[in-house]
Amino acid sequence: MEKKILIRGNEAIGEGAIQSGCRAYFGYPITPQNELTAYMAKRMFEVKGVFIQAESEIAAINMVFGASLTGVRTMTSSSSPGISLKQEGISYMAACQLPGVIVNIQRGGPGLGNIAGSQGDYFQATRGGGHGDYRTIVLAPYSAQEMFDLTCLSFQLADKYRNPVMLLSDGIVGQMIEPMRQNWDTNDKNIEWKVRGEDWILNGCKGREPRMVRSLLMEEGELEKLNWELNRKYKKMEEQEVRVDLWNIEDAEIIIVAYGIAARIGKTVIQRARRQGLKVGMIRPITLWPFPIQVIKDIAQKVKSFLVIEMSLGQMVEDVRLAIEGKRRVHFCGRPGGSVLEVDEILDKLREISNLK
Amino acid sequence: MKKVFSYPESLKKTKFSYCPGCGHGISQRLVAEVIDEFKIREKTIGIAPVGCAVFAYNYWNFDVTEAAHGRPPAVATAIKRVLPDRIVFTYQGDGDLASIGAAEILHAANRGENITVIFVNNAIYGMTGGQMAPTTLLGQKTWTTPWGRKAELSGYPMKISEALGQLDGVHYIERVAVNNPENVLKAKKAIKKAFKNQIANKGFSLVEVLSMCPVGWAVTSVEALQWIEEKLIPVYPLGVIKDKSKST
Amino acid sequence: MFEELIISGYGGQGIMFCGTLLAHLAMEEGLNVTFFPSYGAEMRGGTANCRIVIAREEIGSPMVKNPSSLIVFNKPSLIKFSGQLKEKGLLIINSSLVEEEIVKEGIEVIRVPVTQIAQKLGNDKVANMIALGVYIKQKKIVSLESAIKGLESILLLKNKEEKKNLIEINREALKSGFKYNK
Amino acid sequence: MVKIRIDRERCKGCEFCVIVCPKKIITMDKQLNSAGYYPAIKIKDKEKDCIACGKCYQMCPEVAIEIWKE
Repeated sequence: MEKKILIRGNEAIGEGAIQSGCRAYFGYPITPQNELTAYMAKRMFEVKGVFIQAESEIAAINMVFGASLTGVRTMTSSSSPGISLKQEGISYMAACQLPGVIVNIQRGGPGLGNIAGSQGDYFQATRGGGHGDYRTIVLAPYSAQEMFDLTCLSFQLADKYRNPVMLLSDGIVGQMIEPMRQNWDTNDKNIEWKVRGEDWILNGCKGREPRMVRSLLMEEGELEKLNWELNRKYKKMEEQEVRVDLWNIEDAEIIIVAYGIAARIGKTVIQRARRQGLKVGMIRPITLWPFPIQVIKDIAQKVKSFLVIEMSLGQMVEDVRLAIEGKRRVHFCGRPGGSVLEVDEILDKLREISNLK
Repeated sequence: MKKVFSYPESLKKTKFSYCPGCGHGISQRLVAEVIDEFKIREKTIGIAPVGCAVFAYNYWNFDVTEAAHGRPPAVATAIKRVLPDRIVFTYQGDGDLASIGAAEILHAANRGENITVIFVNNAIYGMTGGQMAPTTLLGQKTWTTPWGRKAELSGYPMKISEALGQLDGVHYIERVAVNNPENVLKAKKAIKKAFKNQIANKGFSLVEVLSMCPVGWAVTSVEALQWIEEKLIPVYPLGVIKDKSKST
Repeated sequence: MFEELIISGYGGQGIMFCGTLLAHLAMEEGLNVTFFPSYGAEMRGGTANCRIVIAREEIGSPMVKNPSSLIVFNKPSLIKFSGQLKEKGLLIINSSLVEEEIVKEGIEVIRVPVTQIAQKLGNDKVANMIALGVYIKQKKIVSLESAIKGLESILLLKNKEEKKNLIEINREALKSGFKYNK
Repeated sequence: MVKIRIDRERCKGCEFCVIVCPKKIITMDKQLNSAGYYPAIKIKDKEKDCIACGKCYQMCPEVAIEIWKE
């Protein structure tokens, strides 16, 4: 068995990035993701990459934009209020089809909120957040191991599609320390290890025609054309990149749908519910976008009802309801503002649901 | 016969989309000429701003990207850090550099990034129809200062080059104008120096170019040349603002 | 085995180190473990605490609400967490700083003057290791030998060679906690 | 001998070249170009006075002027 190390979630992301060949990182301090920025400062120096503590989140994401167009693997990280500021750059990257990884270690909001882990940025992450008709792949790790693994996957997917990828985690998973395997050992068959083409990068036009990277498309129909091109790419992501973790599904009557830290709490709930004779299973979306619509649809045919749990007042629950199209009851249990969902309150809710006719 | 003044290789044959008498065409030609003269066309990456000059990506005959409003120094920083042997420059207007991107330029300068910045100051927002810029003169009428800029309401014309000159990270800043042939030649010399500094790894160099916007100022093209001389230069005096290689 | 532990005290009492060392030892034993610290503004002044889950089965939530064990280094920590302790839970109190006699019915209380013992060893900063020693012995999570081995490897990783005496005193502290008779 | 060439299709009629020419060899055309501007043109028979100082070239915002010299 491969030896594990004990690592903080935030640092696991940093190690995943370094091992994925990320050689340009730009950050700006904000709790609860600061360990990641500090980790990158140290490791980038060791691997002779570029590390800059930018003057703002806006500058940091625009540095990611600049680094990305030279063809280097690049990343930035922040927490909720800082991610709001980064939306400008993310939209520009999506338009220019530039790869890059954006990490959001969510904290309580709205506004400056608090520094506790929360899940209030689901809408922002999965609906784009910035302006325009674009999508980003959103991956939701729920352990230190996945902080590492999904960071590695983020760089793969960003390159594969030349699109920004968001790693959406939260203060609890970010701060939590857990054992982790240090090498990315993936059985994911969907990953193409294809090296991305270089016919789009800017590195000086020696021996070729000059190129431009831009998103201002003023000619009639030009922008629509780009949007359709992007749309085809997003469709392909929806077909190929859905990832989901199923747990105790086989005999389940009630399905909990949860991601990230809520899924961790959900697992404890299920362990205890099963001891009490409640047949509960879990669907844990690993990709929040593309959302596992078909998986949920299929499982809906075999179960009585659903309970979505989130550390928010209900955001992903809307996607679950859309997927189920009214065919099953979808209940919700959530807490906003960085307060932690209690196992007991969810158990109570489960009992209440199982007693419903 | 020998061509003595000819179209630079670093400029595509595309027609400019700028208004008649606009100074951007002159500034962008000067940049292209300097790049030709240093033979760095194939290793140059230019960054166009938001504003009229965004279309520079259509005109320059080398790799060009466009940055979000005010962010060219951040984009340039990253490109130069990742590719330190390439020549990286930003071309920014007064709104882009001195207003929305004030933080980015200040910090790129303070870090002493080894990049070149061409800062075109025409004291107005051209592309959006002629609103007040940070560099708009007191009393100057614009779309958003219909009775002239008042200090009590909108502060003073921003001397950002002087402000940047205070930073230790800055190697060279000079203010030039393109309102007569002599000034154009001086402008070219300054731009050349700013690129030469980068080639010699000397650090952050910025050239502020006072430039005509006849449409934004509501004057004729020829009057715009005079306007620079009579109105703009007294507030923004020409000359070297900082040069580390001279002070040591 | 399903152990949920809260360790709490002042910032600077070595709470986080105590917790991460325990997590490390559990990992080396092949157990699942999670460690969740209080972080941010709370790190200065107030209480520093961490929540640790150690289990053979997969660990869901790392957010311990009702711990099966509690180690408190100061009085505010006792007030804050003792009410949450599970029935028949284990409570280790730093009796050098906490005088309370009766805490709660139906729990096992071990009072250890860890600060005084640490002072006798020559450095009150190692009070955390004494308490950890008491806890590990009580819960039989690892042997004393493995604990010392783990401690040394972590301290070496953090401090390199120059702080050999630091390793020495921490080792002694862990031992004296292990051998403490209530 | 000096030869100047003004690209009448690039010209937008700003008149900068006219006012900076020390030999006054450029004027504005009475005919519009295809873009709808009155472009600068050389005054007939005046080209021989050109000293290739390049001032018109330096001031032209459209880079519409090129100059040859023997």
